[in-house]
Amino acid sequence: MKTAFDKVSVFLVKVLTLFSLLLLSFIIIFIFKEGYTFFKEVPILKFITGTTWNPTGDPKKLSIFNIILGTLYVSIVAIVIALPIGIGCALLLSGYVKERPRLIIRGFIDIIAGIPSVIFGFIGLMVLVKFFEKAFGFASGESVLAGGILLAIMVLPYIISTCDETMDKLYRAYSPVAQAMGISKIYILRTIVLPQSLRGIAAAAVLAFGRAMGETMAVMMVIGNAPIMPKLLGKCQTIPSLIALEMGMAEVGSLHYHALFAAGFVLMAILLILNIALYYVKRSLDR
Amino acid sequence: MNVLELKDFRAYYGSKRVINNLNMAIKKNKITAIIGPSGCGKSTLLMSLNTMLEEAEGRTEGQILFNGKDVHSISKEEVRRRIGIVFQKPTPFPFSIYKNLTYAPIYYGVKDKKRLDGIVVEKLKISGLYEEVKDEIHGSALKLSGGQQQRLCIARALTVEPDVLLLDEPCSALDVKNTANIEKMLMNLVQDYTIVIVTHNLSQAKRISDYTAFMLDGELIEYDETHRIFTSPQDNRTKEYIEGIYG
Amino acid sequence: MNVLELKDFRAYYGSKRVINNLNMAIKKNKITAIIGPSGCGKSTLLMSLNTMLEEAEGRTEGQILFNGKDVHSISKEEVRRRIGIVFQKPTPFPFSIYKNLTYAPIYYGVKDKKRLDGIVVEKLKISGLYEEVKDEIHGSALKLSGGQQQRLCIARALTVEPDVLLLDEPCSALDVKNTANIEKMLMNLVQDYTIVIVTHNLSQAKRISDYTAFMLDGELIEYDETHRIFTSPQDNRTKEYIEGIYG
Amino acid sequence: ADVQTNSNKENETNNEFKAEMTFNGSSTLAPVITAIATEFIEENTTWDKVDSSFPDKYISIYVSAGGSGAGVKAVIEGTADFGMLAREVKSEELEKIGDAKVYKLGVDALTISINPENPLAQLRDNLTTEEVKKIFAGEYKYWDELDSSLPHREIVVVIRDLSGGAHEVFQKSVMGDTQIRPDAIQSPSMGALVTKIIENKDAIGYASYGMVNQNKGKLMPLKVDGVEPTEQTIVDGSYKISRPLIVVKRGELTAPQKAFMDVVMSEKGAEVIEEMGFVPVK
Amino acid sequence: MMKRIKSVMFALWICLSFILTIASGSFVILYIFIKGFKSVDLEFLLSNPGGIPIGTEGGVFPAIIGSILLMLIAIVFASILAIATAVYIVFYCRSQRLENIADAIIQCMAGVPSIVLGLFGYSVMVVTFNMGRSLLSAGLTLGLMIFPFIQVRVEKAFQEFSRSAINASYSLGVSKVYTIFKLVLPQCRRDIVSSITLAGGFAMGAAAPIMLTGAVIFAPVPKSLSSPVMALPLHLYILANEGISMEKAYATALVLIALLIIINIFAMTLTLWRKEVKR
Ligand SMILES: Nc1ncnc2c1ncn2[C@@H]1O[C@H](COP(=O)(O)OP(=O)(O)OP(=O)(O)O)[C@@H](O)[C@H]1O
Ligand SMILES: Nc1ncnc2c1ncn2[C@@H]1O[C@H](COP(=O)(O)OP(=O)(O)OP(=O)(O)O)[C@@H](O)[C@H]1O
Ligand SMILES: [Mg+2]
Ligand SMILES: [Mg+2]
Ligand SMILES: O=P([O-])([O-])[O-]
Repeated sequence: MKTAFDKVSVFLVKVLTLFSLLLLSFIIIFIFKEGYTFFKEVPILKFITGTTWNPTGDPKKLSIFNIILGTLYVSIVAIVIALPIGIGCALLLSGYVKERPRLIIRGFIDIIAGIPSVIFGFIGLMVLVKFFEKAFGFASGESVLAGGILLAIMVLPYIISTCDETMDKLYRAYSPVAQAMGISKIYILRTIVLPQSLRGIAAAAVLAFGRAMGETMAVMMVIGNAPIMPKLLGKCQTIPSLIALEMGMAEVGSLHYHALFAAGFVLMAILLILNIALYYVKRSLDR
Repeated sequence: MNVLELKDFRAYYGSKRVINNLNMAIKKNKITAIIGPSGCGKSTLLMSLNTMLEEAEGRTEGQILFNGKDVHSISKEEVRRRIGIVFQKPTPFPFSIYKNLTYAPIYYGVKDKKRLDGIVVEKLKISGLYEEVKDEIHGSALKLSGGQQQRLCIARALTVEPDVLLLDEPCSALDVKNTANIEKMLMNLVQDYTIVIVTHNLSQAKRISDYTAFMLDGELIEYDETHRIFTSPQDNRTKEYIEGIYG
Repeated sequence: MNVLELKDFRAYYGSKRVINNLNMAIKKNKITAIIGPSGCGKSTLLMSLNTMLEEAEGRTEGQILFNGKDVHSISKEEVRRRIGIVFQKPTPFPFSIYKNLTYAPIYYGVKDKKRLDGIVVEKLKISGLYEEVKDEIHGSALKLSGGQQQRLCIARALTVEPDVLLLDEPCSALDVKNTANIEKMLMNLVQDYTIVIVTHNLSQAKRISDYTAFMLDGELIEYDETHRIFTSPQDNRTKEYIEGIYG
Repeated sequence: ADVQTNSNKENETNNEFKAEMTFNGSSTLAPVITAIATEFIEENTTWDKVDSSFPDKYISIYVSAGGSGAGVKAVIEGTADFGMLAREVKSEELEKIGDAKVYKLGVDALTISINPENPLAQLRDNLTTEEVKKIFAGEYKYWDELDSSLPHREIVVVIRDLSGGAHEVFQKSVMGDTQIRPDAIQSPSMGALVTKIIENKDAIGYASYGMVNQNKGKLMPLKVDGVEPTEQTIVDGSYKISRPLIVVKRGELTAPQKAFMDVVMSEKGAEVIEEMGFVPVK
Repeated sequence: MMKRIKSVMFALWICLSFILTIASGSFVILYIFIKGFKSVDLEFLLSNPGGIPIGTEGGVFPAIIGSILLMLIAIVFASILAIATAVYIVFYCRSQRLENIADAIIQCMAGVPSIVLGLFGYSVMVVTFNMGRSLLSAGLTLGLMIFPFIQVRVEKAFQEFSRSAINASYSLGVSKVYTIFKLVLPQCRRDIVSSITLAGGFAMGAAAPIMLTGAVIFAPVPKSLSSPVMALPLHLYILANEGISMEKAYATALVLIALLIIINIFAMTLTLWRKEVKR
């Protein structure tokens, strides 16, 4: 007994799905295509290995090696800071916090995850950058480290949620048997839960890394935006902040405009490679 | 001799009482079976005996004596080490067979490689697993069959040299052959250990246990030597249950 | 009279055949029990009968005749309406009892509040639940006990007025009392419905069924009146199974 | 090419009254236009109050900032009616716009500003073009390289990002072919640049003259080659690093646009420009 | 002994991590609350920004409304598409291959940085489709940004929905559509609503995608979909970054954070409630 309503609904669902998937594909292809146009003029190798970015000079110099490094550097600093903290926090949550308070803490962590990037940038600008200048006597507080710390706070919630999911399952599965042998929680967490959650941790790291690399506003406000070889205490530039700063002036269709898309495309490619790497890492861990 | 003794024992989840005023003594080097319909509190009772109920957010009142001492006067770890428990679902750790069996000994400070090897071989032999797995002792324990996993879990529980072994429906997920294996193993073990087994397979209780306790709705209805429970139960409810609809 | 007939029937999951060349006819207004060891294909057979196997990603070959007509010539919805099925694990919808029972009737166009109420009361009475739940008919069905939930599921299956009722181990998660309730209910229902029940409780099959089919490894070994299967099985494998290790 | 079919061309053809207009571009000029616009809207609310021949539609004037480069771009791409620039319009830009109308509202200068607490402030109030060039090019990395009596502290150079008009003006009038050191801090707006100088004792940057006036005492503008940036020197051109404040538009003004631009170009507009610290055109 | 030391170090590590997490999160929130608290009053919430340069005086009313409108457009657009896609993939898609492709596309989309989406929104919607910088362009761009977020979560909710209840429904002879509408959707409603709200908060806080597609320095409360709008995150960015008024910047940040916390708590109570019911 198929009613007209049934048929219309099924039709709508199909049409909307088709539309969504086409739209998304279109966006991805569009970014690829706009970047590709650029690579026809400037070889991709030159684009990613050259160090000078000067789109208004004559001749224009459009290479983003330093900027790619800057993007990776800031994100790596963020992960290096956030990962151990995130893992530790997730371990504590799965082993020591009961269901109800846990929901509340996770809610709080969700709230941190939801704080907009501009607010982080604002705090970074008002607190972190100034703190670096005052406390350490840096010439200027804008730095890879400032961006890294800020991003670390921003990606921490993602790391905790992802790790906690895996760790909680492991803890629930194995703690009764282990505790029944008189073994302490700490020991269970250390010898079973932590080593067995490697896959979850890897996934969390990649997810967080992706978030960090794509972050725009917060980073832009605290890294100084100088397209130079990044140093931990020096300024740098990242791809998203480059795009945000310059997309306003790059005329649609100009080389500069295509170069910005190309930069975005490079960012996506890095992410893609990371995810593929993660897939293989997970698979090899499965064996 | 009584290894475990329950006095006026009650158990709760939150404010819900699931075991009510239970008195019972468990004899050394005997197999005691606990039977009763689903939800009557068998698992709860078992978990109370080695204080694991706390971890399941439960709470107890009354006394549990272990070799005459209140279990709460002994450290939790000590109680749990000396009273092992094996659950219905086999849960080997996601390690190798070897590491499963050395996990607890290492925790308790055994470092000598030879001694560890010795423990592994001994416990595998006791559980009748040795011949079956001796070539893949360093292979993942998760690759074993359900029955082998369950025997491994029993072997693992024995690595800490407990006095008492509690088993909660250890065979309910296993087939006939594996069940027979485990029953054989338990009957061997009882020379050195005291065994308490929860089962809903009455013929199993009949086959292997020395004493049987019948519980209903959180109360101990009858507790006696197995053959008496099965041949001449004193309480009508026991009789009904044993002749019960289930064959 | 034969309500359902299987001819040269085979069932597959992917490329794995789990039922092999099965021929069998199910009699109207009788209870037919299907027994056999775990994994022999009982559930698969049952699900094939009302085309639910497709939803479990299975596939069938050969013929299934329902009142003489090939089930594939009838629409899937129609077949499923006329051949109801109840699974092992009670699955009430997470609604109130009332909504559970009106869910399907509303779909089939019953709008009248009075008629809906009538259906609810009638089916609850048939399933012997009415007295137990009449005061909380608008309370969540999830709050019922396992046995009540299972009876509710049977009642729900009856709300679409099927001809045949398939039951897959309906009592295996229930205690004695609930099992007895359901058995009583089935024996009443058989006056109006044809019932096929999968069970691993042999005494249950003996108690309530008119015919019994014994399956092994995807094949129908023996199929006959129940008392003959249990007193004088023709096939040695049937005999072994019935006398089997489990009491 | 499709891009060129901009909104006001359509406007002219279908002749419908457009109650909205959009400005985009220079972050220096944006606050000025915003101030004039809000006042204009507050005074009139609806267009019929501006001119009785107009319909009584609500006045909407939207301003967004992204730098002078963005202003030109928006006009070329037709995403804004007006582009705001704090630099000259380049000839190739004029070409791309086609029928361009340029309105000059005032003049701004880029002052070479430092933090008043910088020891340099006590030492001298003048830098030569050559020194400025060396500082911005990174030849001088520490203050004591400029003058040995200054402390050995890093010079923090703050510049505008590439889309800012200031960037191009400074490059052209001071740096010439020399590149600015690539590790200079790029601020996304003039406000951010000035804030950085106010907050960092070692910072130096080309702060807008208007901004210096808005933040009197918090910044110290230096003389360049002995010329102090004042209204006088900026207007007569003796202070070299100056730039025009411009609004560009493609094609003729529509009637409401003209009405608004009249106010911008009027005495009242000039007052706002002056209030923001810039030098209005007389 | 070693065991003890290791255990203590381990305990120290996890406790410290936990404290750092809670402390850093609380710091961000408390800092904004303390700094912004005294400047937020009814007048700030309900009046237009003013002063020269704009924002030094007055309030953020148009930005609040603008942000809420942007969020609404984004969630309406994204959730209709996302739910339909999730329904299709879970209940109708028969080919594993198609499912994998859809999955890959959505994953890929989730990885597109929001600023690149802004770039896309600008060149396609604003320029090519001539939609102008407007509420609609910006809202749709935000919608694209949160689509994967909603889709993934809703799909997970569907996938986790009891298969046996669905089969029980099918076995009553009831159609798929009826099953979805009467059984699955009502039961997943809380999950769906909570992921939509969270996504909404996400959209509301994003500045990068709207910088080019529709947000402006000043605009009154928008009168149509084609008007440009003010938005809280961008307003905050301008106030803070251009050093216009730190006091107002803190106040704006406070308003934004408060709105988001309200949204989050709403979503959280829904999930908590659901957990309760499930028991
Ligand atoms: N964690 C828990 N929280 C609340 N109530 C519980 C919990 N675990 C069990 N119960 C309740 O306590 C009672 C006894 O449960 P228990 O698991 O001990 O029964 P059982 O005899 O082992 O049953 P089965 O044979 O099904 O395993 C039951 O009514 C059950 O619903
Ligand atoms: N979805 C599935 N995919 C693949 N194989 C399956 C699937 N379901 C069942 N099987 C296999 O088909 C065979 C028959 O299974 P079925 O569930 O019909 O057995 P059964 O007789 O009902 O067993 P039980 O008594 O345990 O319920 C088994 O070997 C089982 O492993
Ligand atoms: Mg139990
Ligand atoms: Mg089955
Ligand atoms: O005023 P600008 O933003 O173009 O420097």
